Amino acid sequence: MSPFLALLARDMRLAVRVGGGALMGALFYFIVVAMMPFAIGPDLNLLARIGPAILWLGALLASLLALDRLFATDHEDGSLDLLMMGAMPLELAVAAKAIAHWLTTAVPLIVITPVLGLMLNIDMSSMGWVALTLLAGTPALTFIGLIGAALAVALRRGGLLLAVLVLPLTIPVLIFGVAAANAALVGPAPFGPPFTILCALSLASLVLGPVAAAAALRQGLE
Amino acid sequence: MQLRGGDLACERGGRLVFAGLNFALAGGEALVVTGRNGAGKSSLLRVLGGLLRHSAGRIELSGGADEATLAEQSHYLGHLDAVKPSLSVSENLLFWTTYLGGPRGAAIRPALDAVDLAGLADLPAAYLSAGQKRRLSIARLVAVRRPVWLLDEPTSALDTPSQERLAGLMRDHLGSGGMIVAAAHGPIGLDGARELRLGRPAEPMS
Amino acid sequence: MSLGQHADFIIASYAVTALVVAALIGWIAADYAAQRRVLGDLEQRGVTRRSQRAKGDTP
Amino acid sequence: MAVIDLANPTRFLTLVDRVLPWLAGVTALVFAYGLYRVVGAPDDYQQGATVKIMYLHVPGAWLGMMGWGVMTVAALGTLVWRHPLADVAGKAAAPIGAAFTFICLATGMLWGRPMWGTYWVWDARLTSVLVLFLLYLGMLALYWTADDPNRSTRAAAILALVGAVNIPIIKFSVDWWNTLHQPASVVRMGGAAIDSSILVPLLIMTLAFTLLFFTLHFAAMRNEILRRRVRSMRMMQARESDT
Repeated sequence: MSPFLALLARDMRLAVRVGGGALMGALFYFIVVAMMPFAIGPDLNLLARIGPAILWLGALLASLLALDRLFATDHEDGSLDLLMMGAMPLELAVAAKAIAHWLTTAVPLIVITPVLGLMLNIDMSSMGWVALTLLAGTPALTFIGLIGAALAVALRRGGLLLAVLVLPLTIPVLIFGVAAANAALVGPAPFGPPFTILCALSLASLVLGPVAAAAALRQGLE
Repeated sequence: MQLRGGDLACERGGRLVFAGLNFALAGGEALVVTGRNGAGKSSLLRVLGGLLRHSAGRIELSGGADEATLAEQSHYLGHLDAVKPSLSVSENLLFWTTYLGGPRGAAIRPALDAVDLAGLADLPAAYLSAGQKRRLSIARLVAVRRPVWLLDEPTSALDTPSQERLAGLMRDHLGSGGMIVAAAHGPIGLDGARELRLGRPAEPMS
Repeated sequence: MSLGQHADFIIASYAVTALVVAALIGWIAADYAAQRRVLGDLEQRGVTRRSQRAKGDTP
Repeated sequence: MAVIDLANPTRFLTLVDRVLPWLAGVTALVFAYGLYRVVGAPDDYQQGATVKIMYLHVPGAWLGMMGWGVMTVAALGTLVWRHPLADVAGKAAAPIGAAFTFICLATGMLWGRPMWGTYWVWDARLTSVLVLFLLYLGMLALYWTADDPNRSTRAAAILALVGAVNIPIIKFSVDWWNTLHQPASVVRMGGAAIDSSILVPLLIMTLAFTLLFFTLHFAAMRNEILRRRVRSMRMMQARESDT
């Protein structure tokens, strides 16, 4: 097994073992979305209209808050030092951790989206499209959040700092994600253009995120 | 194979930790770094391991694998054990062996035997005592062959038999041409090791 | 028995319930087997609990 | 005294080993009879055959609430009487209660589609069950993230008590919130008095599900005791290897 796959497998295993954070993101997402109608009111027509926005905001918050501990645990037990001394570039190690995090946090979140869609009265037949926008957009959230997680470790601060640093950077993802989801649900704008831009954002952050995060971790060496 | 540090200086948070440090180490030799608390023993090891930048001077490793950096040819044993409690003893070791580029599974068993943890291979690491975690961390040095060992107070948390076993491992490593740089307060069981004494830097930063 | 025009929903309800109950039973049975296996393994290695050594039966 | 005997986990294990097959057998028999009565039960004049979903939905709701009740009693047992089996009982009840709450929600949605024309309506009763489900998920998350059972039991016991105090407040708030927004056209479930031809099968099914709950709860408690035994033996193993 290559070092990349070994790290990916280790992080996924840690996430699903006792004490790991897998499903916690999906749980947070479920609760946030289920809370919205209490604030907005149970008007099904209104919920259907703003449903994609609620789902996307929930996914955004869940993705970012779950990232808080991504490097912190490895930093606290000394693993991060050893991760830096491998023959594999740190950028790849960081990417492996991010992919493992995406697979254990974002994928369950996408899987439960159709159920939440029912509760928000979103049309069943277009639910698949909304889930597809999340599938295309959440990698961007994870990889942008990665930078914040690395900065938080470098600065030795966690928690809300991560969200404050990263949330503004995710605005484009939110704009095009909700636009694509709305286009799929109600139209009249075509689904293609916003969805393509969403995919482009994900691909760009897939490259940019690990590079910036690795740089932040190296800067934080002390 | 030779490791040489010339005129090394290190600065942390605006404070000069050490400066003007010179040493040279050949294969089969050990260097014991001593000095009082805060003299920069740990910092020196982290500088050598590429985990901390040095503010001046140079570090050269000659005669090793050409394309690999010093960090990639070093084992670092710090104060923290890098052991994940929810993974079993062998899973922990297997991960670091694979990640640090060691041979496949075959090296796991002998390495655990070397630190006397073979009987606990399937136990989740959460159950290990501090000394056992330390030994699991040491097993990594045995499982993956790297020429330079950077050991930061390696005997801490170890009982006397384990300290003797570690001394044996270090002698084997030196015998096969490896190098050891160890920070220590007391004797670590290596005869004929050279000593590098860290004192207060000559003059404060202006 | 006729289930009327909404037969699908009735069948789906019973199917979901059966599935959840089966999953619960399966999980508990698998958990039991796993714990028994680990316990047997540990006993084979000669690991004892304090209580067994003290000849009492309070763990 | 019987209570003191049961306080001993080893004796409790022997008891479970002896009782569990009988309990499982009785549960299966009551289920068979209950399902037979359900098949024979008449349709509702208003809801037609979909009333058959009620035989799952109502027991689900009941056991979801009873599960939290079991956890509350267990929490008192942990915090007040320090009964050694109490936290085992509380931990074992959480996933089972959550599963029955899920059954209530899922069947409610499948019932709602033909009745309301949509799978989900923010109806006061369904919404309260949803909140209960969220509380259960929080409880499971608490057990899941704490690797040390000694620390998680007290935290879980406190959460169970806080939940028990809060559930009536939540129920009241949700009712109030719902009447504030109540759309006029929603057909409400249940309502009028139920005919005995429907009520009797419902009671039998509720009994069957309750027996199922206790069968599963006993088995899960046994697993939990074994898990703790494994834990203490592993600690011994780690300690003994050094001597």
